[in-house]
Amino acid sequence: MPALLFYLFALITLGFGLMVVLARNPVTSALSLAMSFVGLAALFISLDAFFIGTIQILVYAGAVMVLFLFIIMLLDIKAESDRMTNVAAIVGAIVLGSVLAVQIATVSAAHHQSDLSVNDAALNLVAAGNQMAATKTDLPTISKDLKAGILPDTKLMGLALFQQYGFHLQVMGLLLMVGTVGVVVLSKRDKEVAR
Amino acid sequence: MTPPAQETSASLPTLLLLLPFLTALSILIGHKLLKGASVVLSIASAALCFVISLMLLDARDSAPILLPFIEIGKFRIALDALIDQQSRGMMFIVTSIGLLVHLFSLGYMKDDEGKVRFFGSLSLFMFSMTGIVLAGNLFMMFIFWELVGLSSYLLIGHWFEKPSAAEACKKAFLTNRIGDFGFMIGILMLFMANHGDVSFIGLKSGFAEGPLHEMTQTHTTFMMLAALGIFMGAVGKSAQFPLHVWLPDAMEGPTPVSALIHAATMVAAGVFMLVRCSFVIEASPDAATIIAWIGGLTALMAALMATQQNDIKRVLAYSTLSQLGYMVMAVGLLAIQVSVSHHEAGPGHPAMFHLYTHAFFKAMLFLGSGAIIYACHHEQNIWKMGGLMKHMPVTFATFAIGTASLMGVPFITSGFWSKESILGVGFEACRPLFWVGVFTAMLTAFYMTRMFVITFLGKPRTENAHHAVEAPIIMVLPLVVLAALTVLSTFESFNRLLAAMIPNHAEGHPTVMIASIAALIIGSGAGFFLYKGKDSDPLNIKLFANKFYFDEIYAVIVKVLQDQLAWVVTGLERMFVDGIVARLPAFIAVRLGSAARVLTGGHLQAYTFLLGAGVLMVIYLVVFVLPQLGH
Amino acid sequence: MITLSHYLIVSGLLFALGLAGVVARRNIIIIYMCLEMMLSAANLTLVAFSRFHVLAGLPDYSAQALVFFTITVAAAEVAVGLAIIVALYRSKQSVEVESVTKLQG
Amino acid sequence: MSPLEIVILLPLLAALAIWLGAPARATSVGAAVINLLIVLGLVFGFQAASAGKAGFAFESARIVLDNPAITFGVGADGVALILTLLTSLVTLAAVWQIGDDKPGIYHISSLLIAAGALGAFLSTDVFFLYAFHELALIPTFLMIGLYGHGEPEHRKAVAWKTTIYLGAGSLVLLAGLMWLVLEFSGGGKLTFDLQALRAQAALTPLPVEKQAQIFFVLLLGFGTLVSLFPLHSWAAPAYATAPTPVAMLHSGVLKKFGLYGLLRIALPLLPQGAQVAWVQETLLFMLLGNILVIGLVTINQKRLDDVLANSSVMHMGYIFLGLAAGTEIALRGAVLLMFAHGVSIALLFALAGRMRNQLGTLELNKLGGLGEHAPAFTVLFAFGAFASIGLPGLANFAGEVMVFVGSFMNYGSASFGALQWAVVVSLWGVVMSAVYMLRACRNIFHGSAMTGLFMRDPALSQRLPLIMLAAVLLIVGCCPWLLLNLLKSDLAAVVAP
Repeated sequence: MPALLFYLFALITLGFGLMVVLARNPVTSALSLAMSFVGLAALFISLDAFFIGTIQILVYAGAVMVLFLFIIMLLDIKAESDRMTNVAAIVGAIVLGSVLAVQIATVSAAHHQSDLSVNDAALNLVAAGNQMAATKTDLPTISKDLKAGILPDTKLMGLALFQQYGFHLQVMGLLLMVGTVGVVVLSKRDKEVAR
Repeated sequence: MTPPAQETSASLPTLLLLLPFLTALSILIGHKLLKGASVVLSIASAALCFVISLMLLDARDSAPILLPFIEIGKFRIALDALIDQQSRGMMFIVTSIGLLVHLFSLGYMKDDEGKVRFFGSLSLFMFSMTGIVLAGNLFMMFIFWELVGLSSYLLIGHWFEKPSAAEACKKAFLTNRIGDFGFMIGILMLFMANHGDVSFIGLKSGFAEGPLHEMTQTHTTFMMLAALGIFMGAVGKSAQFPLHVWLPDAMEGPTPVSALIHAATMVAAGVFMLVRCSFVIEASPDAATIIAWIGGLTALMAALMATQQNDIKRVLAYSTLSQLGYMVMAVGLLAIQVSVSHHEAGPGHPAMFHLYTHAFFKAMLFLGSGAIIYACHHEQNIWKMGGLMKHMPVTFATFAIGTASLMGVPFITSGFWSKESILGVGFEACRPLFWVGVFTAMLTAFYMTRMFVITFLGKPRTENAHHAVEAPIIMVLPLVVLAALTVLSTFESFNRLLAAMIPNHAEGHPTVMIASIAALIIGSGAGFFLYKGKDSDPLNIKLFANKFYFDEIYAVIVKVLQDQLAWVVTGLERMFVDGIVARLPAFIAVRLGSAARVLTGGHLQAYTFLLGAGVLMVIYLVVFVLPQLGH
Repeated sequence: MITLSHYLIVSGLLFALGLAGVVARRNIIIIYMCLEMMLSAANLTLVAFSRFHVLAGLPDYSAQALVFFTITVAAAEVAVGLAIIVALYRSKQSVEVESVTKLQG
Repeated sequence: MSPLEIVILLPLLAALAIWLGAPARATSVGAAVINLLIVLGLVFGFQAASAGKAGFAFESARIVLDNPAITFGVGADGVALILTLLTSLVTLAAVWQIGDDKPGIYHISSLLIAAGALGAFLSTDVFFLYAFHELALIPTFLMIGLYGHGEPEHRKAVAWKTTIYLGAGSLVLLAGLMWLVLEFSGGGKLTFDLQALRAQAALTPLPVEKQAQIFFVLLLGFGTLVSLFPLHSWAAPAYATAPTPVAMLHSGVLKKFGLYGLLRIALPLLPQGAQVAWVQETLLFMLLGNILVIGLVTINQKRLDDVLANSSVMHMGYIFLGLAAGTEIALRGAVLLMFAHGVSIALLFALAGRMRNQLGTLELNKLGGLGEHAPAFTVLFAFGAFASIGLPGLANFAGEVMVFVGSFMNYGSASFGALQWAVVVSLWGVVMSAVYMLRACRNIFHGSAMTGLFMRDPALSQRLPLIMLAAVLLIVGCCPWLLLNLLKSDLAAVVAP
């Protein structure tokens, strides 16, 4: 991926992220967040994580953001007024944010792989395909793609999830179900309150 | 250290000391049971004391230990007596006048509700006074010194329902306390300097050849302060300037008390103590000079005040003050004479001799005034009396003897001889004080004549005075006995027989005698002609009548230095001590608490911030600090 | 050349932005959005490390599985969170954090 | 079982019995009487029990912990015995004078305070000595807060102030004690046993400067408990507010714990600490604050309970003077003064409490003329008042004079050091105490009776415990050697070489 594109998408991600924080109108914030996630998805794709990039857009920029917008509209939330600007909170935010940024920058600059570029850590799809084909549990759909020099990202993701993290996946399903029930309970209009 | 005890002679003084104490105690505990018998008990114990003191008159000089008090290893404060000529003589005065006053009170206090309490307090006084007289060391003297203060407090405040009496007894005790403050310091200084021995014998030898001997040369200031400290005790008890204010007010007590305590015995205890400690004063000429001048000043000032008083007891009270000033002056003068001329004084002491003569005639005068007051239905203003000569002949006669003695009518009265010996010393030792003494003598003659003329001569001015009759026999008898003692004490042979008080007849300079006789004639003549036949005071000197405004000045001093200072200190204590020690830490704690409360005040943003800050801190520690530490 | 640290720095900045937003904003919905942003920043880190940790010629898919779970949990969390916000709004008629002071112990 | 353990346990058991429903008054008075009899027996048997033997009499020790060595040990020397006698006297008077209308908690808490004080005085183990004192503070706090005089807010505030002060003082004290224990416990074994600590202190004394530092910490800790200036401001409101039996027991007995601790722990273990110039001068400064500042504050008070409470604070100065002087005579004087002050202030507080009950006020301006109708009451008050101003013949005088004399033992000297000047100033304090006490007497008993205020003498049965206290004042005042003989040997070790 050309460096230019990286910078472009990084700029989109961070710029709209900044808009989220700064915007007064919640709708603006929500839409900026969606844009920020799109940029982020692009960054994921630049890292050869096509599946993750896709669900980032589908789940986040799509479903979650719609939910946000829906709630904003539902509650009819107006823009924050100026008068309640909390100086202490803003100062605290700036201090915390910048200190954290500095810390992270320092850490990542000091990381022993920090100079590693994508080229240095090149993928060797063919060798991986060969290696997989040699095993007993070979999945031909994957190894064939690999041998062809194509990265079957979704298939590999599925392999990892179902082969290695099957249990976790089911727990996740349970969690989602509990979440659904929870949302229903929470949203139920309490009779006491209604009266 | 303490003198060798002579156990053989200890029992009599111990009995003398304990008898009135046990009397007072049994009256305190058993007054409900004893009722009237407690009066009898008190009088009986006084009589027994008198008998014992007569028996002691020919006892050997000794220093027996009476009772233990505090004893730790080598250190000891005990009640040890010093029986010598001085204490024997003083004991005779105390017990004889004490007995007579007990008898007089039987009549005077006949109808009083608090009679039992009165006699109980009298017994307590007898106990305390005996203690002072017997005391062989300064600590014991201090103990009884305070106890006479207590009994004086109780007796002045006998009629405590009267606000004036209640104030007077408080004033008397507090003023004495101020004197005792100095007394204790003086005792402690001597204690320190004389290696822990403050018995009179020990101190005397200490001054003669012990550690104090050297100190009188090398540490004159220390010795002066010690002497003045001791003297301060006498200033309080003998009501010398500037602590004299309590004595006139003490006349609020019943008249027998005034006679016994505030004329003859307790107030004279200061002089007695100074005479006992004369070696301390002799060791410091500066202190002696100060003492002499304070005595002279008191004598003069009190005499001036007496000239303008209208209350019969107050005139006598100021006269007492004045005579006490005389005695104190004598102590100072003799000490000056001894320390300047370095010759040992004679066996007698002019102050003691004056104390002795004065005790009898002043007690008699007071008891006489008591009889008059009793006869005039508790009227004390001399301007409402008059012409009592006809109605109360015995009282008149005894009062005349007393007045003559006090004025010092030459040759035939005891007061003349004792005053003469004081003036004689003054003439030798300090000429200005001699003239002060002479002038005071003149004033004494003046005010006594004034009082005598107004009270006894002329016509009765009020109904009460008109209907006055002679007091009952139980009251007249003590007057007569005292008159006899007054007359007898004029004669040296009687005094020698008693071996009580040996007059100190220095070969007087002729000037002394001429001056004192002149003073008498001028004073009494002026008094007689000025007041004869008058119904009101022709003189009106506000300054004297108002006692030089001492009470007012002291009231201001007390108000400022005590009450207002106390108020200010209380405020400062609240503000600073309580403020710094209690409220400042409390304030800081509250502030810290509320600061911490903001952090946990339920504000989501604050929590978030803290969470973030905490995370950053953890990152900082884990990533940046721990590697440095080698982990 | 784009290196690992580029991604990490972008991720870090995004995370810091999110944190700052959480602290600074008072609208709970926006705070939520910022939280999502922080989650995503973490995801970016994971993906970046996944890509740069080549295992047998392939990216490390364990990391991507973790990202997958994160996104799932985040979705559930958003659903529950928004439901809470709605409930909160019903009782307080506000989505400002100042109205939530009952957290005091 | 040592008789001393019985002495400590008896009040505790009596308190328990009352809590379980035994008749309050009979139980507590009975326990107090039995206790007093036992203590009197111990006093008379003390000479025999302590003859030819160093250390404590009537000893017993029950090991509680091995390391750190904590034993429940009891034992009495003369000082402890005198204070035990004081405690049982004051306890008897305090529980006796509790009115029949008062709830049982009055008796329970009085007995608990007594037990705490007795335990503290008789323990030979620093741990229990400290713990018993803390035990006694709890009922004090509760009683002031629940049954104190005045408005509820006021008494609650006073209760808290007292507790915070005393708690803070105890904390400092604990720090000092731990320091002491750590310094003296060698070989990896901590010991809290006083005898062991004393032996160690005699064997390897600490350097002088360190002694001074530890002593100072202990002084601050103990001093707070004794209301040493400027750590005193809890005491006056506490005593003025506390219910009568608590005021009697705390000011009369429990407060002496601090002084007792200094005498028993600080002085023997740190014999030179108190004599180091900066410590002694600070102590003198503080105690003069007690005498002068609080003396003036007392003069300014307008209510009898405030006068008594402040005077109690003031008189602590004289006891501290004895400690500061440090000579054998002065220390014994201080012990005697502790006893005398305890008896006299308990007597005065009992009388003041009775007046408050009968008349409803203690404002000096509103009182007057009580002497006419209540002569016995007046005499009892006079005993207390004159004792507290140091009249010879009553117990306080002997103590005071020993303290003063003990401070002037630098024989042959012709100049005053700081100590001697302090004595001079303290002597002025004697004058001041006469001022406020006589003023109170004048306002309450003298003059004509105020309208609406009328009070008769209490019945003889009510007077008995107070007469007992007055008699003790008189007997000890006339024959101080009775008590001093108990102190024959134990303070000699305390005196700095």
